[in-house]
Amino acid sequence: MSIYEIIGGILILIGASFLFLGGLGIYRMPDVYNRLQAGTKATTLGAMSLILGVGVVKMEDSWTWIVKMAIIIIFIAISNPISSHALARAMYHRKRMPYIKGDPDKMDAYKDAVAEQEKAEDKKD
Amino acid sequence: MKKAIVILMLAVFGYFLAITFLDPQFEAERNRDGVKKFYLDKTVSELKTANTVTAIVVNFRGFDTLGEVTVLFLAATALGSILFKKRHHIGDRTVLLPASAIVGSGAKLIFPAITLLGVYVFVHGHLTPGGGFQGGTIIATGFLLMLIAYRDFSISHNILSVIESLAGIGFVTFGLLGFMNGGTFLQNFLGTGVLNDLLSGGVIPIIYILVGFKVAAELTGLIYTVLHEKG
Amino acid sequence: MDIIFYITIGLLSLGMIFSIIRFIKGPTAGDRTVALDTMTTLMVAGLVLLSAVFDRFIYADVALIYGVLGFIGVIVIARYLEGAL
Amino acid sequence: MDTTELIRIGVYGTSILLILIGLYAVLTKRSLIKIIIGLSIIDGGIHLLLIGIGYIKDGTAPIFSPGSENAVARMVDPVPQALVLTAIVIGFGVTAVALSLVIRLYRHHNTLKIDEIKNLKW
Amino acid sequence: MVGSPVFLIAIPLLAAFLIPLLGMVWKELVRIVPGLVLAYLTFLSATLYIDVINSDTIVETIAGWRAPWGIDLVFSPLTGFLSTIMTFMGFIVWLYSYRFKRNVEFEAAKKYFIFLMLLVAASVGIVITGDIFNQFVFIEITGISAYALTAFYTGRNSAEAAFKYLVMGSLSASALLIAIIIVYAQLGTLNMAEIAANIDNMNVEYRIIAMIFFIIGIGVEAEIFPLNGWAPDAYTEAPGPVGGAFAGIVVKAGIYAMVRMMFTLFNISGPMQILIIIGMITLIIAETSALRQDKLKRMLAYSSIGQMGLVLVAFGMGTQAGVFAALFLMLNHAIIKPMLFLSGSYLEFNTKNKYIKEITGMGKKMPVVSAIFVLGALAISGLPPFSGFWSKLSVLTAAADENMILIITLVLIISLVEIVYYFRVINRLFFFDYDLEISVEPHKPGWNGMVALFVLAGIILFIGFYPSSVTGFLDLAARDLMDTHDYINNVLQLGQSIIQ
Amino acid sequence: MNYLVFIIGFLLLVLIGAALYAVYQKDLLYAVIATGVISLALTGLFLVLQAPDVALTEAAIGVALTTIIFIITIRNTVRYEDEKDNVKK
Repeated sequence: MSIYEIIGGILILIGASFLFLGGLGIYRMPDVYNRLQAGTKATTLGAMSLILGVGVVKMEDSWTWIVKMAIIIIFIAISNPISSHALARAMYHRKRMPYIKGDPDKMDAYKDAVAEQEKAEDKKD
Repeated sequence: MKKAIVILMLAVFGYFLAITFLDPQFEAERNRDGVKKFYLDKTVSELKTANTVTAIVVNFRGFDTLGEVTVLFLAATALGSILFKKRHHIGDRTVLLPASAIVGSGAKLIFPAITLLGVYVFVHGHLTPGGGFQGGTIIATGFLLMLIAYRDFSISHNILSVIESLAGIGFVTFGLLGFMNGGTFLQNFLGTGVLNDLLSGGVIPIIYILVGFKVAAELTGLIYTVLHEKG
Repeated sequence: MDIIFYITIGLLSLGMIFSIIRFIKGPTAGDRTVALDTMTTLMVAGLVLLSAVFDRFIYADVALIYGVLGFIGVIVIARYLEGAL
Repeated sequence: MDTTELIRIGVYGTSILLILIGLYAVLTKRSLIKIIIGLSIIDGGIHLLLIGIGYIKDGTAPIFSPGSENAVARMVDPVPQALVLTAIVIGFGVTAVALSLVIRLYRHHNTLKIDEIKNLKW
Repeated sequence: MVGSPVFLIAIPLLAAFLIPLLGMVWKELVRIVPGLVLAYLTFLSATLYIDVINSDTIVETIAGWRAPWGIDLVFSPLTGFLSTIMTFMGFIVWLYSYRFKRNVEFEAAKKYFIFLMLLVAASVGIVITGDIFNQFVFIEITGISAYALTAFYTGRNSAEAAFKYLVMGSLSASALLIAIIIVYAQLGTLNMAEIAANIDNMNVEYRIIAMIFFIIGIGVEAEIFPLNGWAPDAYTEAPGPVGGAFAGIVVKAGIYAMVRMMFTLFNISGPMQILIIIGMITLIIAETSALRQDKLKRMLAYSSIGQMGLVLVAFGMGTQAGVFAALFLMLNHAIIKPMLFLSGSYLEFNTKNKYIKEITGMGKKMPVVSAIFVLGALAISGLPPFSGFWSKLSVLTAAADENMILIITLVLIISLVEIVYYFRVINRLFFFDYDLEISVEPHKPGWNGMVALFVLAGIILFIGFYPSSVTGFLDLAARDLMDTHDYINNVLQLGQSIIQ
Repeated sequence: MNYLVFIIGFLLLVLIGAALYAVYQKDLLYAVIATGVISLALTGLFLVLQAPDVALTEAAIGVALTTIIFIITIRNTVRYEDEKDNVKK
């Protein structure tokens, strides 16, 4: 096992765990803003790390891999924040209220409120 | 009642499909080679095109591609015809609120990159996956991004239709040139170069580039038409 | 090296499953779009990983294009939800 | 049952299921957009079926990039791929025309329900 | 040789791409160029056809790869015959709609003529191609131009008809694609001649399933029974000349594709009975529906479907005489039905709801057009001495040769039904009292429309009086269709390979 | 058992699930997003089945363009399958 494979492997594993955490966060977080945090920030880092790792692993054979991986990373670095921003802004303009931390009872109230709001909002479309 | 009939029909249909495709016989009796081997050999030895799929799409079955380009052309024209209104004015899109500065500058930043990517995809169509259709689609999607981000971004329909026409004429002309030079339509009449060079494959990259321009213009026009349609 | 690929594929699949659950559960359009966005990023990573697994450099093009176009799709949905398309 | 067999049955079975699901949507759904979604699901199923036909054990893509010139025996069938390429583009053209027809029907009838658009007998 | 069969496809496509540019130079060009192209195609097709009859089938390869590998175009006595009729009818339809009232606007005219030209070109493509996937592509081109033409007028319910057509069309295209997949998976080729040569290597079970999917796939274009629901609506809602183009051009291509598939591709004992059964069901249902229609174009549409059923029955006899009769019917139908549509379109031009009762008394206001309509009606119901009589007679003789009493009775009854519903219209035209309430002002036909109608009427009368002038061609075409072996030889063995 | 079977199986399940969801969802917007998910799974499948050309086409046309055109159509018409959920503008 060469040094490239070790470094690359570690990067890939880090990336994979961040991507997994992003997916988990999407599932676990209480409201849409929090989900956005998990779903875009964590996965952006994860994807970048994983892709870099793949490039590093393949660097042993040729340099073309790392160049293309760098291009993909740059694209992800530009595009993911923009899309998450656009989504957050869309949610904000739809007057989706964020969930305020508190005791579990409020969670249900929040869910009800969101459902109510969603019903009212969607009618307008 | 109606659903029961439909499900019965689907069951019959699915049964036919299943006894065809899921039968081990289907795999055992088939003629694996057919035309495949010939294509793989000739692509390397004569056309010098790295991507066999491109060679098939543009050269061996180039007539299909001509038809395919025509389908897109027709679809774009049909869209214009179907959504045609008596007083034909391309009004303002009713953009209720402009896109934020982040989306705007991001679009500005990424738009040239997307265009470049599209150009890369169709220029390298004979070497890597992709080609005219994919590259054209990518460029058109880039234009869509600009249209969404900027409310006053507009594309001249005339320029699009000129590009589209010229590219289409170029495609057919190359086919006819093949007819004049080699005796059959769409025949390759240029030197084929060395495998995996950018300048290899004879007319294949040229035709794919023309297809790329044509598809990009068509799809951009199509998106533009639909986007400015207010129901 | 293979073991790393296995673990990674497993983690990516799990992440994908969670996004899909979120996609199905909703409850609002925004949540679903976030799930789609996450799925797009996961898929880009997965495609890159697959190109490494198959050891074909040219497959990475698919990931690149998928990333770019998926992002535009998400922006279109976001603008629609904003009511500004 | 070896791996290739498993992949083959899975891919074919799923494609058939997709075709059936799409057909079900086209035949029973009452919303015009749902019908078009059904059509595109059918298209997806058929494309998958076509790619599945070309797949072979341990195959690799039919692209002679540097380093894989000698893999001819392992290359999958390029013809179905070319056909699918054509079919995808054609399918997109049809979908675009269909959606423009939907927009026009909505303009006239102010509804997407097929039951209410019946100036002609369906 | 004046050109090659490939020009039949390439030139219209070139012109279609060129027309938007020409429109910027001079607006009238968008109307003239398609006509020139269609005239050229007619000329080219006719010249090639004469060549083919005198010498041998032309097999044109594309991209320098001969038959099993590349796509090839087969211009044989049969396909040449059909493509000549189609291009000629395309030209006539162009002539008729050259100054059609609603087409005067530039943008609309541009699109209309592009669609029309591509409709003709793609239908010719369906006929002359020798590759099943290429045929699929041409079917899709035909389909999309047909959807666009159906939805051409924004004022009517045309979008609804077009949507219906589109859903059926794309479902059937999917079925066609599945059939192509089965065939390709089993035989590893897409070339028709190669398939026909190797069809015995294919399991009979898969052959039958592939054939069923093929029939579903082509059935929409060919208007066979369960798949023709789109036809009456599309014919009614489309512009008048387009109805004629559908009946005269598109359906012919569909029927051709079907019989080529049945006769050449799938060599199963029994497909002919399938054709007869499908044809009879189509015939009976369509003709009885035509009897109940109260709109002129709808009635014509059902009549057209019925005629196609009759054509299938004749093909299904599977004998030389039967095929001959079927081709004769196709020729007659290709000329008469567009004529009925074109003249009928003038008759009902100013009516509000296009009902038959609204054209009462038109015989006195528009005597020439009405006379041409009556000529067409008499000819298509098979009354002597018009051309339709000879084709029905040949069907009857072909059936008599095979002792098919059922078919003979059916054809006679159907002819009676046709006479009944056409006389209903003729009665309205000439013998009903002029009623101020429902009667409308006539539309003054342009010179171009009248020329088109007179040419068609002349052909009908000519064939009616000298049927022997076409029987030679039909005989050759029928022999060409029957001889599978010859087709395979022609396509696959070009002699020397032209691969470098 | 190798990883290919796992990946293909997973993507096939996603495919069927998304197709069923797209058919049964009443909200057309979600159904359209589900077709985007179908395209996503198809892209992955095409790549695994060694058809990068097709995967690229599906990514370009299926994921982006088709979804976008569907959404624009929904923008121009209505969002819900059931009429009663749509409030007239």
